[in-house]
Amino acid sequence: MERRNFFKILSTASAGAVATSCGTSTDALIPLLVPEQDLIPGVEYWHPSVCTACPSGCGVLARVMDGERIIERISVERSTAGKTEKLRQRLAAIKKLEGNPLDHVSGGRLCARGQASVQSLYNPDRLRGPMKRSGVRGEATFQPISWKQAIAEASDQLLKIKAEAADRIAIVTGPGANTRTLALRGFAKAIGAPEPVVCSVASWAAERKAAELALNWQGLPFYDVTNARHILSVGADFLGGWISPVHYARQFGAFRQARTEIRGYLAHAESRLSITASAADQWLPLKPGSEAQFLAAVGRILLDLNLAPKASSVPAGVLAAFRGFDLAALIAATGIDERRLRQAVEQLGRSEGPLVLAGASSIHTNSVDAIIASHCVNMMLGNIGAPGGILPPAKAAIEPLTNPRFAEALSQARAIILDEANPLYTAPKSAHIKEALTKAGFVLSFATTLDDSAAWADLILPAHHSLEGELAVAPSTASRVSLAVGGAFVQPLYETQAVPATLAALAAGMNVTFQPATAKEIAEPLLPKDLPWETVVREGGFHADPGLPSVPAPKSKPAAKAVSSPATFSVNPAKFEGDGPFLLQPYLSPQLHDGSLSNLPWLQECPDPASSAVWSLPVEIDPVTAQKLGIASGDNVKLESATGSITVPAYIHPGAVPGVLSMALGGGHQHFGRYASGRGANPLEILALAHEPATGDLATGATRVRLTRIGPGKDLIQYSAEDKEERPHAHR
Amino acid sequence: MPTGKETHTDQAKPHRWGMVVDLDRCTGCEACVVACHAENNIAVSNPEEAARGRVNHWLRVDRYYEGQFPDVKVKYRPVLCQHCDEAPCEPVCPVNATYHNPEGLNVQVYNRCVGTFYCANNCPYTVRSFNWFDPQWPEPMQLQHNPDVSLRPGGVMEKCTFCIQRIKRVEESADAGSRPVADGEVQPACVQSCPAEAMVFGDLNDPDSKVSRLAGDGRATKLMEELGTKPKVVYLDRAR
Amino acid sequence: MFLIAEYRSKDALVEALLALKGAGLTAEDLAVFSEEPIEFRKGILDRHSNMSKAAVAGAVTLGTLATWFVYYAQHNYELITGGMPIFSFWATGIITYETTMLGAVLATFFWFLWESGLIRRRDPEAPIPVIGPASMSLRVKCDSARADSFVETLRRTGAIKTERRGK
Amino acid sequence: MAEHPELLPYGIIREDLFRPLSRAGSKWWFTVTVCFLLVLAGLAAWGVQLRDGLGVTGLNRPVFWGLYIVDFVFWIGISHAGTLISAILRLTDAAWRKPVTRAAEAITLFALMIGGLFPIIHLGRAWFFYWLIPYPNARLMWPNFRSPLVWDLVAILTYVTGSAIYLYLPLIPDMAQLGAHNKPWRRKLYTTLSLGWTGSDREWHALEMAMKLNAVIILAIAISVHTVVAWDFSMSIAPTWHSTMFGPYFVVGAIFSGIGALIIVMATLRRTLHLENYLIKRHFDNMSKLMLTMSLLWFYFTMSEHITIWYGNEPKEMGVFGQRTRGDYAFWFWTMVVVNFVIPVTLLGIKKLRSITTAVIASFGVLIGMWLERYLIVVPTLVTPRLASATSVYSPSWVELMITVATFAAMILLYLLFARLFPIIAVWEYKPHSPEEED
Repeated sequence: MERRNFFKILSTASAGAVATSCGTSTDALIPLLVPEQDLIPGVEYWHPSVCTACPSGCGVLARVMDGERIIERISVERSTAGKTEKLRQRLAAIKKLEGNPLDHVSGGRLCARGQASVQSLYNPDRLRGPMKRSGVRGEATFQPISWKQAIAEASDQLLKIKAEAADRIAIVTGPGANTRTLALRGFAKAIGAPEPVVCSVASWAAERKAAELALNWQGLPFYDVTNARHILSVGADFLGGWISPVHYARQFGAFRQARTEIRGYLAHAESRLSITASAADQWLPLKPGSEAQFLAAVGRILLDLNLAPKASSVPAGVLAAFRGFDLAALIAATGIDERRLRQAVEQLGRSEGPLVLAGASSIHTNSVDAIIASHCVNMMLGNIGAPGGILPPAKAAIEPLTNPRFAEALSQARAIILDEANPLYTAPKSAHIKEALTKAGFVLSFATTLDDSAAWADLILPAHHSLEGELAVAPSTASRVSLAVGGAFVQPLYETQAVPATLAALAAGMNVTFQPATAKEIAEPLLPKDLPWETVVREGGFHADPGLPSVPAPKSKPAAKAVSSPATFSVNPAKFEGDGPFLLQPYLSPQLHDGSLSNLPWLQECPDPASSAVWSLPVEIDPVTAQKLGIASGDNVKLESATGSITVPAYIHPGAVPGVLSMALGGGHQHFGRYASGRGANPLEILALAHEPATGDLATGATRVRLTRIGPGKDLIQYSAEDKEERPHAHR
Repeated sequence: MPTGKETHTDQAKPHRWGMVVDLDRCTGCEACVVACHAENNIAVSNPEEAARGRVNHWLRVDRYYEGQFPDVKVKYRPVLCQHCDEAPCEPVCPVNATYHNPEGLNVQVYNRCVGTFYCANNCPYTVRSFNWFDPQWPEPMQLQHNPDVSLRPGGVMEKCTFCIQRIKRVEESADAGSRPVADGEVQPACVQSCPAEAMVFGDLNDPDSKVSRLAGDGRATKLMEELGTKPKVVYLDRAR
Repeated sequence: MFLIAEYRSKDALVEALLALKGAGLTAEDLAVFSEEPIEFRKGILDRHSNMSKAAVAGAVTLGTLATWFVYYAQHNYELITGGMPIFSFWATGIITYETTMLGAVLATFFWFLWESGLIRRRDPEAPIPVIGPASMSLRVKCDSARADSFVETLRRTGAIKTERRGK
Repeated sequence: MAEHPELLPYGIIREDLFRPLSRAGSKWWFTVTVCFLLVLAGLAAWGVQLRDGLGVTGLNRPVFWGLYIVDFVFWIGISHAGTLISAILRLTDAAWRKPVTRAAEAITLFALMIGGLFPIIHLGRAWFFYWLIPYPNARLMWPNFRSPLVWDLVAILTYVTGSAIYLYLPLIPDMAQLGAHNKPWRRKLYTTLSLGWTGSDREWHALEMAMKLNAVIILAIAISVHTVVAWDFSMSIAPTWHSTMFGPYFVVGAIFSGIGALIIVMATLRRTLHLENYLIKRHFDNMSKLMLTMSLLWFYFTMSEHITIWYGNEPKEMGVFGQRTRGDYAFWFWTMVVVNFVIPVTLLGIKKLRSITTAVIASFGVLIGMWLERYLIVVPTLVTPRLASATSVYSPSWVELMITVATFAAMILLYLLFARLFPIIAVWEYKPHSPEEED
């Protein structure tokens, strides 16, 4: 542990002891809520919490110091009674988030999004209290309402619908696994509604499904990147938009340069020059959706070259399947030069510590096939459960919700409850979310900021920001049982309420018994005997030692069985909908993620790593196509699919795969505060309604589009417009 | 009559702060960029101003493309104030707003700055940014402000300080405990945040510090060293 | 006692000046007034000037002072910038040069004001002749005893008008 | 007769030259009003900038210097018209100078006043401009004398002082004459300013002595001032700015543009004040020859500046070179070459074409060309910084343009007022003398 971190934790640990002794030194910590009178200007307190900007579950430390804000209130002074007056209020404020060094996901580090999430706490567009729709639904006109009345109205409505058709209450949420989703699940059960559905393009359902099918593992496999020597990653932008960017970037740093004699080599196959591809030593530009074919070819070549030492551990049926592939057809499907591909595979096979890491940063209709193929290849290489290989996921402290079929759920819903989900933004137009929201009898949202979907709500019961309340998050990837917890240490800014408490109040209003589980209740059964809960709170969570009874042993045998079943292993070609000449490939923005962070100015102004765009996200077009269509960077272009069209600025990306139009998510919010509303366009909007069949997840990369130039535009704002380091200085 | 005295760099304190950026680890994720904003109260502009080139970053990640598809390479390089020993920005400031502090840091004194822009023009790394307007912080964004870092009014130049406030905090606490500052104890926000641990900060005067050892690595280069600016940021090139 | 004589030609004036000087008057006693400058050959009405010496003195003084001041100021608040020495004649040279020139300009100007008599107290007795275009006036300071003979000389040399003023 | 205005009867000369002081036509009032309004508009634009911040300009990262610095260098360049030219002519005792010197010296003073404002307008916090001045203060700070900007301050202050004195000295005898017959307020002004000038030989002698000395000193100052302005650029390590040649290059450019300004002023005065008998073709002819020389010199410098960059082929410098000669600024670069070299050399080099009209046309071209030259020195370098990622573009905002326009209006306004208050040609220098006396 680094020294600074050590001091930080020391200060946290010695809290109880000094809390009474005035606490002038930096060792002082006031437990839980910091009352104003105990704030000492210039003295910092560090409190553990959890980042919820994405579901990775990074443990963080929040730096709390004194702050001041202006509040308005109705004067009670006789002379000015009834008038609003402005008052200065001194309060404990969160100044900065840093990774919690004791946390095994963040390891004391934090990504851009995590750091910026403090801006969602202090976002000027946060809702100040419960809001009731005052106009036509969707018009986004609201008026404030008291909590009491809001809860009463909401429970009335829900009770009515529950009585008629409890199974048509749709609860839509995000992919996280935390106390909030747990409460939603419990509430759904208590009122007899179906289990909440997940609305997200980053729920990693394909990765989960493939692990289950191929290895019989529940949860997301843990790739031991640190100890690998040669990684071939396929389709997973694991340093940018994948399961746990901070965790994998940490591992990547160590993989590259932490060992004295060994430098990890990374080859990356993806249909986009992502930041992982940029960091890689070699980038193999795949045709979109050909990850499965590519991995099948990799397996086949390894077998052919006798570079699969543990081929014997692979079920015979699977080996036969690999040997039976038409290699030439597979290679042709990937679009990669054969010599280059063979070279890459040989390098992998000859390495002392090879690892294949596959994922679906862009989801195709055959993504599960691809990841299963990667597991098979790893099996051949002897990587399952081995150091530098794939480690089995630990039992999740909180089970994540996995049902991605939100469109179906919404389409027949009488009542809709939205929490941490923005289906109107995340789902394509073809999913008919707007119609579902119009048709539903009652729409309830727990949004903290008025977003696209909350604009359609009848009632908004704004939730606390995750930093304002107690919280426990199960990290999305962990090889040991772990839980990150955060306490409530700052006063909520506004009249908001934690979602579990709101749900409890609603349940009470509906005369239903429901008590949301607290972090402590979740954690206690998982804790070793010698680890008291107080320590967990102080350290911001726990990470169980291996060997504890709660850690399941790797089960590769049944996995092999699953793989050997021909029904679950085949290489299907990816299907694409529509008839345009280009493939649209929306991807998770390294800054704005899936668009849920678009209202944070720091992130809006953080240049996009590909195009250097700020406050705007362009569609990335390869130079050859651009020349053919006469498109220059900054021109406005129209992307047209079978279901709709969007107008976006173009960026001529020197590394774009020809025929693929990549576009980061984050633009095109209709309602999302002053920093995001009306900015840019949302590529998800025009996606065809295609699904990954094994998971039911929306296939984000399965839409064909047409591309036409509209004309010069001003929407592309680049921080740095120059792509080349050397300016031409021809001697003429 | 002015009487203030500042010590000469030659009688420097024991520290000489420097940074190493390992480009082999750097992924270009820009966590450092946001960390820098969060730590240093850097004003955020708006789309209109951004289009005019008024985005302020004390630390940016330069990205360059090399080659043609499919052999395209991307180079990311975090560029911050290099804290040059012979900083071109310093002598040109008529009001001594930028000068060399005793620990070798190139510091910007906002209160002295009148905004001649000369320093920014003379910075070969273009790492200085200017407050074109008085910064706006819509309520309650000001709650996030780091009280250790002053807010800059419109009309003054600003730049990376190596998080001098963090250096001071550590030095004060070390002084209070009568102990030396330990290696790695001072971490600027960017270094602290970097997930790949590509950035290392420390005392270049201490031959055993991590930063000194890395600066002696065979991959070590300095940006535009040929200009004689003697930067204190060392880049470790990507291994090929 | 002052005599004032008006001339229309430079030759006549020169003749008068020579005659007066021959009669024992010095250049101090004589003054010529005109609307435009009249140049005389050397030895007719010499005016001694120290202006160039004053200019050099002013230049050296201000230049030295400024250089010393810069030296003092930079050492008074020792700020190292860009690795440059606290005081360097390279960088200060410009300021030394400019202030030297400024010293010369100012010294010349004030010396001009002084030497021309514009800011000195004038003899309240001394009359100032009214001059017109193309006319020159000669003012002679003399004892009233010798005034008559001088008036005679002035008339002889071609003064078109003579006048006695004061006692 | 017009070939030798010195032979005019002195009375007529005096009447001709004093006449403009007592009579103002409607054109004068019209121009003064328009210029005054433009100056007001410029002040308002500056007010907006002071209120809102420098963000109202088109400046950005890394183009931190823009139109204001271009204007600054331009006006300081124009200021070289006067003092320098008049000093050279005085020292060489060129008799034809006489109707030209005061017009030129006035340009110097006004251009300096205007040019000297730009560094202040350009400041991020203009209200603290006095922090550059060394004086004991509460900040306990002295300025940094190593900064070229402090050199600038000292140099420009010296130059302003010198040229004000240089303009003032020969005005004294004229004002003494004007003091005799005029309206009361004017009489008071003239008698006060003439310091009780009597016209004694002692005064004349001191005046001529002072003028000679000042001419020498002012030459030394003028050259140094524009060199220091050039060093603002060449002391930095920005590509193409860091040039040893910038000092003389700027001085030549300054004299070049100064002559252009002077020719235009002379032609205007000749026309509006009916000075056809005084500012004769010979003056324009001589000025044209001077301008022709400077045009050739300018071309020589521009050429050697660029050929060395090209031959050296240093990437960063070539980036700027490319921007100038065939990039975004190519049109302006070649326009500059045409108006600064091709047109003057053709119009003024071919004897048949040389006339007052062509001299004026060439002068306008030179003014535009020299303004462009400064723009092409300041902006292309800044938009192509050493690290390509910081590359930017620059286009001035309405505030910058308004202030620029206002400074031209201010120049005209100041000149019009000056010409109404003081004889624009030194009357006393016009003593009638025979042409043989000329050297």
